Amino acid sequence: MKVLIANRGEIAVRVMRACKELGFGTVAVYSDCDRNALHVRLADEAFHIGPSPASESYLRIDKILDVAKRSGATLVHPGYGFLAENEEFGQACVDAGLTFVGPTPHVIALMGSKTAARQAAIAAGVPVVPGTADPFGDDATDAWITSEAARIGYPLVVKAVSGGGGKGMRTVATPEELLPSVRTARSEAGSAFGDSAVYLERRIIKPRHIEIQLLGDHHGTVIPFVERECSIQRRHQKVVEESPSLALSVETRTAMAECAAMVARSVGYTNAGTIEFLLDEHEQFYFLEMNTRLQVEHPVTEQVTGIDLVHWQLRIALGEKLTIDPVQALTPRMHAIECRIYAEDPDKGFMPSPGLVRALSTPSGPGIRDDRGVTAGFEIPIFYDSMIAKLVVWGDTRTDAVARLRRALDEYRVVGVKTTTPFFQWLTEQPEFLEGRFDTTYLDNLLKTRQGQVFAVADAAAERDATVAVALMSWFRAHRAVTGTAAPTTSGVWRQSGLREGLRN
Amino acid sequence: MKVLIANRGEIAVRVMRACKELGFGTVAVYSDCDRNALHVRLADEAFHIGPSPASESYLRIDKILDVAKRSGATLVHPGYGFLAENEEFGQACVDAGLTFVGPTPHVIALMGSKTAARQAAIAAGVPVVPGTADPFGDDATDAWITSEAARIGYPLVVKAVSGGGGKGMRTVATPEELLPSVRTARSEAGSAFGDSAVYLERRIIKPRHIEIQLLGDHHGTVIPFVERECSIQRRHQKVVEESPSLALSVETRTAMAECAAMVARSVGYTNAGTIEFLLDEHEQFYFLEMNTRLQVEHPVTEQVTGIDLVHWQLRIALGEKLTIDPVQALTPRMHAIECRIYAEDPDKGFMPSPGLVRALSTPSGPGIRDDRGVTAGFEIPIFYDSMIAKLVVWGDTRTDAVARLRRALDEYRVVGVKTTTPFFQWLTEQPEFLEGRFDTTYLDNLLKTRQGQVFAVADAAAERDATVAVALMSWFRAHRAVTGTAAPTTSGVWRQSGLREGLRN
Amino acid sequence: MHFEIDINERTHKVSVEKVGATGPAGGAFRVLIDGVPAAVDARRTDLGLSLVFADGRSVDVALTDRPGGEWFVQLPTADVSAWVDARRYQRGESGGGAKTGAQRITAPMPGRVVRILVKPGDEVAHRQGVVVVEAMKMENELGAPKAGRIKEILVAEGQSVEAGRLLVVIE
Amino acid sequence: MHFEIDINERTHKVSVEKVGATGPAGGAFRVLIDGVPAAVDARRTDLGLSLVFADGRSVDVALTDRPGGEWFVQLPTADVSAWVDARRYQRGESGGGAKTGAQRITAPMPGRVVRILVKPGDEVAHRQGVVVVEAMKMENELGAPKAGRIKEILVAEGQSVEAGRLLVVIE
Repeated sequence: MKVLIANRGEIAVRVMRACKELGFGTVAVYSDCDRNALHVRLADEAFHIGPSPASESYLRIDKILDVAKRSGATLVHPGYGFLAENEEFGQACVDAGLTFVGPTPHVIALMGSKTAARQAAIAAGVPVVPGTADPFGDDATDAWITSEAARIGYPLVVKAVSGGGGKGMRTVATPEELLPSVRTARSEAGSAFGDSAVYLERRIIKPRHIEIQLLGDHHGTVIPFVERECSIQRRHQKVVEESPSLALSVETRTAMAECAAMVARSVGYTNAGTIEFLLDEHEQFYFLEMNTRLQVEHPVTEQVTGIDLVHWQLRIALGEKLTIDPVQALTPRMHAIECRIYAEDPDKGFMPSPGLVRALSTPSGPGIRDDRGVTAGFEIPIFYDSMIAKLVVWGDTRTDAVARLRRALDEYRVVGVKTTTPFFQWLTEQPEFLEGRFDTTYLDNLLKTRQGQVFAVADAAAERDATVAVALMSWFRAHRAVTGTAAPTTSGVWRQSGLREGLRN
Repeated sequence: MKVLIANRGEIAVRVMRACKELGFGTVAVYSDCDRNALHVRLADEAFHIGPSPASESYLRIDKILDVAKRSGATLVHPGYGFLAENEEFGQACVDAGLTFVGPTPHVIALMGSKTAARQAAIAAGVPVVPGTADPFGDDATDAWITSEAARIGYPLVVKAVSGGGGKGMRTVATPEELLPSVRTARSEAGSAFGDSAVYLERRIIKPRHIEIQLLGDHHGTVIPFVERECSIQRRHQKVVEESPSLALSVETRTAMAECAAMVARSVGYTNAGTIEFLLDEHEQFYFLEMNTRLQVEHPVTEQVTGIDLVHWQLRIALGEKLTIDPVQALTPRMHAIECRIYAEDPDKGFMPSPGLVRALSTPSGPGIRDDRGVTAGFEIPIFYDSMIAKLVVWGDTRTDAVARLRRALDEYRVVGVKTTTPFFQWLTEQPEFLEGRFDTTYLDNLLKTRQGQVFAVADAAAERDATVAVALMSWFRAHRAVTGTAAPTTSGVWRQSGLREGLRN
Repeated sequence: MHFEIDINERTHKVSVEKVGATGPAGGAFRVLIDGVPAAVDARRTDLGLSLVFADGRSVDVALTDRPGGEWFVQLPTADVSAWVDARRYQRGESGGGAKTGAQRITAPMPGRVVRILVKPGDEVAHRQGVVVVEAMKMENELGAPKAGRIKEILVAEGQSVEAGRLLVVIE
Repeated sequence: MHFEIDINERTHKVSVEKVGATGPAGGAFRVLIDGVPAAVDARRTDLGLSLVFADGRSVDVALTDRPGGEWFVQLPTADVSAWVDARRYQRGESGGGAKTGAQRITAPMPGRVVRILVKPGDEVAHRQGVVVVEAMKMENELGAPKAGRIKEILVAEGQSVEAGRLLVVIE
């Protein structure tokens, strides 16, 4: 049996590893710039699907289905991103007689709509952020809007139905601001998305982002897992995830997990999915949305529970019954933390810093999992998300895990490109992070106060070390040129490299 | 606080990682050939202690104590091997006012003597292999020897007190063979070790090697851990270790752990140690010996229990009380397997195959721990054990762990040297290994039947792939020479390498 | 051998002398940095260099060479850029003509110049935005690495640029 | 280009022809192996080459060059040694003079020759012990890679040898 992995990078590699462990063949797809990517090298088979831009390769349903046909793959795993939450792709797989490793196209579509998902949660009796029941258009009267706002309570947020990335969104602190804010949000959404429908929602103060992973099989069983906390966000992007959350009592965990399972059951959810909640200062939680796919941060759940989610995705897709012990799924055995290491320069506003990875040295030893899609010699492309790796660490306690994280970050050396490692080294020294006193606004606020200060400052000693290193490397180069030890014409590729010569005495 | 690590290779790296996680400074020592070894590069400080032969460097107590003095280290961790079980070294550390991370010199000496350790076990009421109470010399009468042998039962083994590596050892199947075997064993031991004292011991049929890790603090607490099985041995060397053992019931585990703890308590054991047992076909176990140090295979215990043994070694040495939950220590959460990957050619009788590691690619992702002391560009020295890494994998069940092990072995690429990886790939396909039907004689017997057959045969397809690869690499080399793209004189070390050019389009 | 190495807007004068047997794999050196001596054992590694100083301090350094005499130095604690004999490199550089102390803003990645926020002769403060490059669907504002006066602008708005392309010179 | 490649005592005739744009980083090739064609996309990697054949099969190959025209090829499933244009290399080799088909036993590591088990002219069977080298405190018996006659012995008992040193030639 062969599985086509319709993705690239670390998640394609991670899914392939699960396939190999289960004895399935693996089929990779790749764009121009990914020819020598790790996911191609580890696959049993690999097929070129087009130029580097995702719209011409990884987002081309027709090309991916063509590869499935040519390779004889019978399962398709979409990973996350790209086509993972595209119901058309799910449907196209089904129509082509392929097994899509994910929920049904119908459920992808249903839970993909923010308002439909919210309705489903309400119907399942799960708390949602108080707000208008439905979005409203230009026909809503000012009086109705004002009375709805009073019912919801201030501060509140006006959100465009089709919004995203902060566009079509306005925070309203007082009744006076309400109607003007609704008007600007509407007009912004209308011009940006062609849809001016908006809704009102209470603004949660100091919200924490807590989510519940779950698995559902085709026999009616839904198993919820211990929560993940993903409140460390930069511009609404998660950068650190952990499990368990320091903010949750066991009672709240149980209640939240039960709510998540109720929503999933109510829509007949199958395969892996995640329900995101906001948690307020009083440990009240509210349904936020559902992600109908494997999450980037799934490894922290795998670590703390010992359950392999991708194995189960494949087994569920093949019709197996879930045999996971629900208590094991809901009981953290340890504490795990994930950092997303990106090819970005944290000292220049997290500007992407793609390029050639000249050499690579990754942490190992106890308590480390490195999910990576990049090798030495690979040029991180400019066309996609510039993630290098997800570094996951664990320990008996959160304190142990953080100590290990620092050790692992010190060992992580991606030579030739700037990475977010110095940022994480800084973050793991912050008292709020260490004490678990944070919410989704924490990091953006903190970064604002730093005003672009450098995260890892090269002090006088470091400057001196760098000076010595550069002088000596220049010496070696000059020395080699003089003595003519370089590049003997009969020697090999590796022998010609400075490394090779350098290490032969 | 600084810790001097009096060792090299993977164990020095592993101990350093624990030190860093606990906030201690790290001091490495190195011989000539280890100057650019990973343990030197990861250390905060590193000191040269002599030429490559261990007798002139890693075994030189004076030089190591001198480094402790120069660096201001206050703790010394000996790792395993070298000076780890040398009571003189322990005493010298104590005399120099250093904290030795291990048991007291007295206990090292006591448990280092096979007969004294055996006496300690008997005194603690722990079963030992039936045998003579004491060794006997030339003065023992034939009649006494014959009656002792009858009491012990056949088959039995004659063993020299000072023996090792099979020398001064004879198996005796019938009473007729007894006296001649005693005479030859004595004379062999006398000439080989200068000590002709021998003893008799019953020969256990199909013995499994099961051992109990334990920790003891300076406040009288001893905690035993879930067992490790190390029956997969080649010429008395462990090559695969796992936890838990398939051969042990929970009752036997509890009994064995309690016996191990009794022996340790009876001698006032402190820090990490391991008690080795033989388990016979009827699940009866017998004390074999004690190792008064951290074992090579300690990671499997760390994985299945979630307890960091090296952290605890350091904490115990500093006087902390053990606060481990005894139930957690004795309850495996999962199944873990370790393979010792060596620079050896399994197809040539496991002949050492040291040399330059040209490039390295190691497995990662879920369920993998890679404890390694080698990097790309490091020349594995001929002077020491040629271990490259300990690959540890885990899964919810043994079946999961084995599947993951196969996946990880496929990913492990040590370029330029032969490794034992093909042997492990073969072993993990053997029905006896998969079903857990093995004892300490299994592997040697199996290898004998193979008569040097190659483990990983290059079939016609592989030969064809290799031919294509070599032809193309030759093409690239010729092509580069012709187009002159190699080694632009103004470019850098890495730029000059074939790799660098190769990857720039 | 003597080198001039620019790091963090400071120029260090460094001399390197080998001590005893030293091959291309490394060896022992005496280094003088702005007149201060240091004894160091340096070995080449897969990442760059392993340094062990006379007092035992061990530093694992990753080194990447870049165009224009730049070295990108990755220390365990911080990353820095250094220029070796910057004057020599700058002399030979087309369109530059900058003298020591001049700062060049280069494109950190391939992209498109969407806005230029200054004109020649403008005084700019440290970190003040100078040019905006769009890449990977994000606009990235490149700031002045130090206070100074805009000497030269070598690109136009809308222009596509490759990585490392010299955009603006500040003196 | 044409090559003769010896693997497992067989000689393969291989021709390589590039298809379309092919740079030093790799590209598409048409390869003829003993007359059988294959289309392959080959890229250079940190380990050696990544091959993707026309039917989609992906093979990650690690390659190490060794003295005497030998390539040590590490495939995911097995390791093999190959010699490119073996005749050319053997012509130039000192002390060898072996023709194609001759087998050379070389020291796999630095060590000391403790015993030589054959003399020139002896017939040896496949895998029969030929010479014993001690290294890392272990005695390692080197066997005949194929049946044949001992042509030449180039070392003496007690002699220290470096890795790769030619010890015995079998024809």
